[in-house]
Amino acid sequence: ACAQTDTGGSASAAGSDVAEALQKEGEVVFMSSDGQLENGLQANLMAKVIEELGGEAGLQPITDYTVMATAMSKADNMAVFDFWRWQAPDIWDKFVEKDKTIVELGTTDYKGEEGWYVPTYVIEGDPERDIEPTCPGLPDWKALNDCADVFATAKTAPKGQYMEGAESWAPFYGDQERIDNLKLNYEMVFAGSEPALFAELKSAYQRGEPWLGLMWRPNYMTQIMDLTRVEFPPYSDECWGTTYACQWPETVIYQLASSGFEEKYPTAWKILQNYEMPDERLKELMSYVVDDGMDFPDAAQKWMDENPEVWQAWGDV
Amino acid sequence: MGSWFSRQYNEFVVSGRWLYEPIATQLTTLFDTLLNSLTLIAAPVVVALVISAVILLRGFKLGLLALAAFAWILLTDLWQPTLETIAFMIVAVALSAAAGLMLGLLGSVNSKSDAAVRALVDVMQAFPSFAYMVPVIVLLGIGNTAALVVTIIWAAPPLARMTSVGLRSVSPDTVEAAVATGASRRRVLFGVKLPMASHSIQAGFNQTIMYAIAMATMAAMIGASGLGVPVWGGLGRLAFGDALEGGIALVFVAILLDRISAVHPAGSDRSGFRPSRSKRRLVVRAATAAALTVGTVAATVALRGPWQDFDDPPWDKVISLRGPIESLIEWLNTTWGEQFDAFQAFVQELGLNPLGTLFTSVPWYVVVAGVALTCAVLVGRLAAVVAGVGVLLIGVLGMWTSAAETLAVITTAIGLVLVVAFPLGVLMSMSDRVEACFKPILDVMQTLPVYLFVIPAVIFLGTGEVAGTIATFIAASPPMMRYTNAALRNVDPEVVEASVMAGASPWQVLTQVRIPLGLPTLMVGLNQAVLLAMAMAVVTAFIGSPGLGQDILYSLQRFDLARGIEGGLAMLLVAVIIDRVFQGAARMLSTVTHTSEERIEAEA
Amino acid sequence: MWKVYGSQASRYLEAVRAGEDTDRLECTSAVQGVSFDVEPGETFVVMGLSGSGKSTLVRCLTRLVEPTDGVVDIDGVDVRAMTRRQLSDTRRKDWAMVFQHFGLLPHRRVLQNVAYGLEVGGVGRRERESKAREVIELVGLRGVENKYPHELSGGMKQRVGLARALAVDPRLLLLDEPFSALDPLIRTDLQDQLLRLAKIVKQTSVFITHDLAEALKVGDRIAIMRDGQFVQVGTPEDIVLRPKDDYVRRFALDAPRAKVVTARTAATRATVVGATETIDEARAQLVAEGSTSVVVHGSTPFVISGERLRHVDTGRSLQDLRDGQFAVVSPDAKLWDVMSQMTSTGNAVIVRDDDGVIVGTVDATAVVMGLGVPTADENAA
Amino acid sequence: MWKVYGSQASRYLEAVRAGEDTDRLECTSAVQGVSFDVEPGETFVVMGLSGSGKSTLVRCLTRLVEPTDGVVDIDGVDVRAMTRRQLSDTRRKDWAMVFQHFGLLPHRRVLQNVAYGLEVGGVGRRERESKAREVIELVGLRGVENKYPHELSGGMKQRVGLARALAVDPRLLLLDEPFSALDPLIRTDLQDQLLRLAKIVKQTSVFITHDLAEALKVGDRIAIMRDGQFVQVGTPEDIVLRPKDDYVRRFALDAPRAKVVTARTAATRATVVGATETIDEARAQLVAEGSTSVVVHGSTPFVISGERLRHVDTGRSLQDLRDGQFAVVSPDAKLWDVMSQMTSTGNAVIVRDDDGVIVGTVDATAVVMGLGVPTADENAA
Ligand SMILES: Nc1ncnc2c1ncn2[C@@H]1O[C@H](COP(=O)(O)OP(=O)(O)OP(=O)(O)O)[C@@H](O)[C@H]1O
Ligand SMILES: Nc1ncnc2c1ncn2[C@@H]1O[C@H](COP(=O)(O)OP(=O)(O)OP(=O)(O)O)[C@@H](O)[C@H]1O
Ligand SMILES: C[N+](C)(C)CC(=O)O
Ligand SMILES: [Mg+2]
Ligand SMILES: [Mg+2]
Repeated sequence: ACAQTDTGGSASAAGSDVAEALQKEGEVVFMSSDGQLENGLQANLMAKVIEELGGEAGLQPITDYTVMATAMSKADNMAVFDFWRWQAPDIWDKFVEKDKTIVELGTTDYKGEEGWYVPTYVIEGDPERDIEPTCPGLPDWKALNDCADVFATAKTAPKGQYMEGAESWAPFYGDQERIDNLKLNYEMVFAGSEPALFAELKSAYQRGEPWLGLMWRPNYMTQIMDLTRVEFPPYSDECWGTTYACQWPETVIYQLASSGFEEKYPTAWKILQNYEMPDERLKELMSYVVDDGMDFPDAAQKWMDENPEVWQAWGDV
Repeated sequence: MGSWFSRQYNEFVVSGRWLYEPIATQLTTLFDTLLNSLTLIAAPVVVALVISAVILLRGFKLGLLALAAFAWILLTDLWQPTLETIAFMIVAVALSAAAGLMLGLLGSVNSKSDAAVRALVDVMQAFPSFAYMVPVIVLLGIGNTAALVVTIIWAAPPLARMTSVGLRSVSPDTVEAAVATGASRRRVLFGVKLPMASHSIQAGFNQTIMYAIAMATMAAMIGASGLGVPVWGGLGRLAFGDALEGGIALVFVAILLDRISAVHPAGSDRSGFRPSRSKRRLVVRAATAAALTVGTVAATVALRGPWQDFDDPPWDKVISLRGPIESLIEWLNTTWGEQFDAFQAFVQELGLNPLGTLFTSVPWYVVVAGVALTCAVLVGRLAAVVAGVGVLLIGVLGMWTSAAETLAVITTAIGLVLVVAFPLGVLMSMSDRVEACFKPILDVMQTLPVYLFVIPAVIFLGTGEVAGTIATFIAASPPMMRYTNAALRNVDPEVVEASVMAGASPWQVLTQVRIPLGLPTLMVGLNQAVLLAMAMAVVTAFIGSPGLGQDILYSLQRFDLARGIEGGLAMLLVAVIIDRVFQGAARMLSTVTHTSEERIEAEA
Repeated sequence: MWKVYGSQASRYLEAVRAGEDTDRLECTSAVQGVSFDVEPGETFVVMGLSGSGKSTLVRCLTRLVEPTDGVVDIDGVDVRAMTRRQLSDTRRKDWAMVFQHFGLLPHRRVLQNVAYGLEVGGVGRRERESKAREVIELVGLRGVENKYPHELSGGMKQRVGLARALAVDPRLLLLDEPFSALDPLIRTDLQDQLLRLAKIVKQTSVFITHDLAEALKVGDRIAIMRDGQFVQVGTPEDIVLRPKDDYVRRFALDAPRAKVVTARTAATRATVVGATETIDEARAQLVAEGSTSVVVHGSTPFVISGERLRHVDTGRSLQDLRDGQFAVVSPDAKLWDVMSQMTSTGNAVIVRDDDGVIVGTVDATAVVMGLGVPTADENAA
Repeated sequence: MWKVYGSQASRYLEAVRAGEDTDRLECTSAVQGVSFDVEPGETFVVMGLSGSGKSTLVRCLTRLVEPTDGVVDIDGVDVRAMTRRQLSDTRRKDWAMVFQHFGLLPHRRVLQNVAYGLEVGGVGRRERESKAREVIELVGLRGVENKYPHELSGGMKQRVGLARALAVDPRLLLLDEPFSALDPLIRTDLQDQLLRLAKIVKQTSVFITHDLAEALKVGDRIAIMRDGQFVQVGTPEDIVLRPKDDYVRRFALDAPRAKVVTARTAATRATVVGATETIDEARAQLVAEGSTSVVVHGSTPFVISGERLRHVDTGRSLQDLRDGQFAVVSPDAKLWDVMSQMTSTGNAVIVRDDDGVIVGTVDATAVVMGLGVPTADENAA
């Protein structure tokens, strides 16, 4: 459980009813990935909010969607605020569609932007770090083949290297199809896991070397680095799922809950329904961590201290 | 095969609920109760109690280490996860110990039960733990309960082994004396065998603790709380400093647990059954411990204020490694980037590429025949058939290429071990000073969670098989160094003396006496290194190393029970075949060099 | 008695009985058709080289090892017919064993080790400890009751082993090379102690050793074992003076003969006369009996050699012919003691049994002959 | 020579020199101020109980263990001043050692084990193997050259150990309890073999044992060691007949005296006369010399006891008085052999040295006295 703080004291009359109701319902648990900034921050924030409103909230650390989904499906009091449905279709199929042990809580107010990213200095150079632009034709995808040698590595030369995350992600992104169908002179290489993918990017970024790989926004890396997304032909429903010779769709990110949540924790459920996290707000929260070096609870606390009216409004049920 | 198992298993998940759910509930309750009661005690009191106990049991030196550990934990604000780890360890170790003891007792009954238990224990250890994580979480969900189950399965075998060995190697003289006195079987077991095997059992217990803590951190992957969480989280954020803080705390906890549960604490009488400690020293220890405890309790009660919450120190982080580590890595990466790249290319071109081509290009029947033949020569006819069928089975499972990739990585890593770690082990055996220098490093290397250095390795070496090979090499080196050192030092001193007396130079003594005579033990060390390298396959899959690890990782991420079981099975088969071949070789060498089998077993 | 190790043990015996070749059966025949009796109060020693089957034999007696064939009868009970329960019971009460490597329980103190047999037998704490203390005193270990075995020297450990066995007042005591792990001086000490105990408690025991000197010292009878068979069974003197074959003879060569051969064996017959008889009478009797010396009987008997008697003046009294001191020994005295006496007195020694009957005398020549050193020819053979 | 084990070794010595108390220093003083010379061709035996410092002493000689203090001079060279290189060199060429547990290289065949010392010394393959075969023959191991040590029995293993040591023709041979792991019969065999070799090659050796009988058998001189110090150094006879203190005496009690004491020691002086002399002349000489018997010199000498000579008719020739066979032994013969002769002939034995000079005679009384059995009073003490 989180440590109690004494900054509150502003609970309204209605608030005391809410507190009572929350108390009766018992503890709710939010899935928190320490490694995924946007996910972990929101879980920490909402746990604090629920507690401030008089309820009990816990955090379940997770590192993996599968593990998370199994846990949620076994419980009735768990919720997650940031779930990338398209990257885990079999989880969606099994738990949401088939077993119905997990239900949709809502969608986020911000949208995901996935795709092929390069450090911006590849396109524009960085005079401060003494880096020349190596592929100024980007972000237009047509420049990719001309720059294949720029992105080539010992493993892939003479082809360029495109770095993907884990083998298990690949089927949903259609990267191999994209490479084939756009006749890209590139080879796909797997980093193995999300941290490894991040580490690859970080290494290249530190050295000021060219790098091309899967990345997404909002995300820790896109937050701390200046990255640019490659522009593929525009998204269309016909292309996605067949040739993949196009840009990613704008990703709708889901919020999920255990199937018994609404029935057994109606008050908490409503608070979560009220909860809003637009893009700007998320960026602000993330900057506390990335720029100010705070940990998640402190970042959440700081934001709550500065915006009491916002989160107290969520408790108006 | 995997999908058949997966179907059966899914049915069991539904129909076997009555069986596993109560057990799970009990486990959960046990853990929660323990953690809650620990949390109720004020942090300083917990610290004082633990340090007092350490002083009482093991003396002031270790007490000082405990103090340093707690200082670190409190100053890095890791108190809560540490408590969770402690609670987790208490439950996991207690249950593993119970399970291990039972298995060991079962194994000691006769040679048949021993063979059965040994086979079971082999499978429990050689089957990659990641591969049974998925089935367990399907059953129990994630969190501490599932983690406990996985940890117990993983940590019980060493105790089972050592209990069985200990009971069977109790001096037959003493047992006979008891029987001749008219003691019943039960009496002999409880009055004679168990007490006399206590050294061996204690050594097994120590191993169980070390296995449990290794798994406890790994289990953060499936939702276990504790120090594994900040480590994994830090890695996920690429905040290596944060991860290292947690890692150091883990190393402290692990080394403390190891020293406390060690059979021969440094400075004790090796020969004595009960080291007769000097009474005065004991009294001093007891007095210090009592004073410390009472003083802390009094101070805590008096100063209730700042420690009001009782579960967390009143300060935030005092020490933070994030910044320094960040700069260190950046400096290394930007300054030595080219050298790292060159090294990567070197390993790739000289080790992995040719070996990969070799392993994938040899026709399957040649491999089957080769493995069977090797087993026939070294182990026996039955083993040859089993191994041959095993290799075939890997093909049938469709894991041929993956297995070949895994073998290429392992072979290269072991090649590096032989070139680097073996000479270091030799050096250790030749000089007490070098040995004293390396021992703590090896301790840390073996207790540090492996993935802690795997992810940072990516920064320098990139992802892929080279980084995987290097990580595997680093993880597999400590056992090789330890066993080399032990093997060369434990050679019959009379033979060494005879050689010196013949006028042999140190080099001649090494090559003509120590190495040939230590060969059986060296083989055991090599075997350990290979098995550890196998175990690294999944970890290195996280950084894109190809092979069987990828299959298991895939199963973990995509919930593909079938693929995980198949990959796990293939890994089990490879591990068992390798293990048997090495053990066979060790046994064959030992008949020539006359090292007794028990000695090898004891060292293992 | 037979003990055959190996999975084909029963077939082995059949083959032996049928006179077939047994080589192709993978068996070790550790004890082969050995048969013997031990008298109550006797110390029966089994000696032989390593691997000759001594341990197996003694373990078969109490079924610590199951005999393959044969009969074991102790105190009139057929041991091989005993049930498990009876066996445990008898082991607790009637038999005890001392082991070469002590077999002490390392986690128990001396007192509890000694009391172990009684504890197993269900004797109450107070009683068994008082009994244990008694035995500890008996073996001279007082003061170490509360030490652990690893704090003791080898000799002390074996005393504990001995005490543990004696604590149950066994009717039969088995000792398997009890002293062979000990230093020679300590070993001698413990042998003496064992002899003393054997005399005090009239203990029936079977004692195993591979050391002939030890066997000769402690044994009433000795069986020499080789390859699972008894080569010779007899008294120490039998073994030393009348070895049955070359194997025994080679052992006997190194035996401390002076400590084995008795005065009875070495003594030469002497003519016994009263102190009041005249020299003539004595001379006549000597000639008649054809002996070489005369013993003058009385409260302090003495010897006159035939040579001297023949050349002496007949007028003097026998008493006048006493020349120096004369020691008297029992017929069971060993030549070592006889020689001691001889060294002291410079004279022959008189052998007189418990009933006061003069058995004969032992002079230097009798000693040299009695030691039975093989002649130069025999030695060469 | 001093050897102190422990980290405070040098302080220990200072403390000893200053006469201070050494108890508080945590050192084991294994060898304490021992000093001795070994003559060329001599077998010097060091004997003592386990832990008395024998092994440490012998290892100090060749610096297998570095002495803490003292001087070691072998063949005129100061061993402690040798460089590493010189030491290796000398070990290869001049010294060799035989170990209790053989210390054979288990992964090499017998031939290569024996040739090991030569191999280390850089001798070519052909040469070293031919030399090895020679020595293997010498120790009676022909035929097993190509076996591995684990295929041999204990006695054979130790023969290999011996052969390995002898193969380098060492000027100094060290043996640390070479036979104590062996069975008694095999041990006797090997002792005999060693004695034979010692005679053939006039080997200078230092031999360690804890078995007095062995020490007496193989040693020219024996040092008895206790707690790191020499209690007594002397010939076997010195040890047995003239023990310096009680400790040595207790050992000596069990010694096979007949095999230690020489005829020279036991012999009584005899009057020597020519065969042509008359009885009267002989009688007069006997009385003049006050001896107890007369040896009649000649090609087959014989003994006449003084008693007999006195009562015999003066008219007869000395030759007529020859009565039975008389054996002649050298002064170095052991009483065991003397007794053998006596048993054969029934007569006293004549002791004559290599130059044909009669040293004396040994009769039964001389044997009994010569064996030096302690008197009854001494025994009791
Ligand atoms: N359990 C067993 N299985 C097979 N053979 C055995 C077993 N125990 C003993 N033997 C064999 O039986 C023979 C006799 O052994 P035993 O131990 O009785 O000899 P021992 O005379 O007591 O020798 P030691 O002096 O070494 O104690 C030996 O050849 C031995 O190898
Ligand atoms: N390396 C060592 N360090 C410390 N003490 C030692 C060492 N080696 C021997 N000692 C001690 O020195 C003393 C003499 O030992 P040493 O081995 O010379 O005796 P020993 O007469 O050869 O005995 P044994 O008959 O058992 O071989 C013993 O008390 C022993 O414990
Ligand atoms: C886009 N990914 C699925 C790789 C990242 C996520 O889990 O949020
Ligand atoms: Mg035996
Ligand atoms: Mg020694």
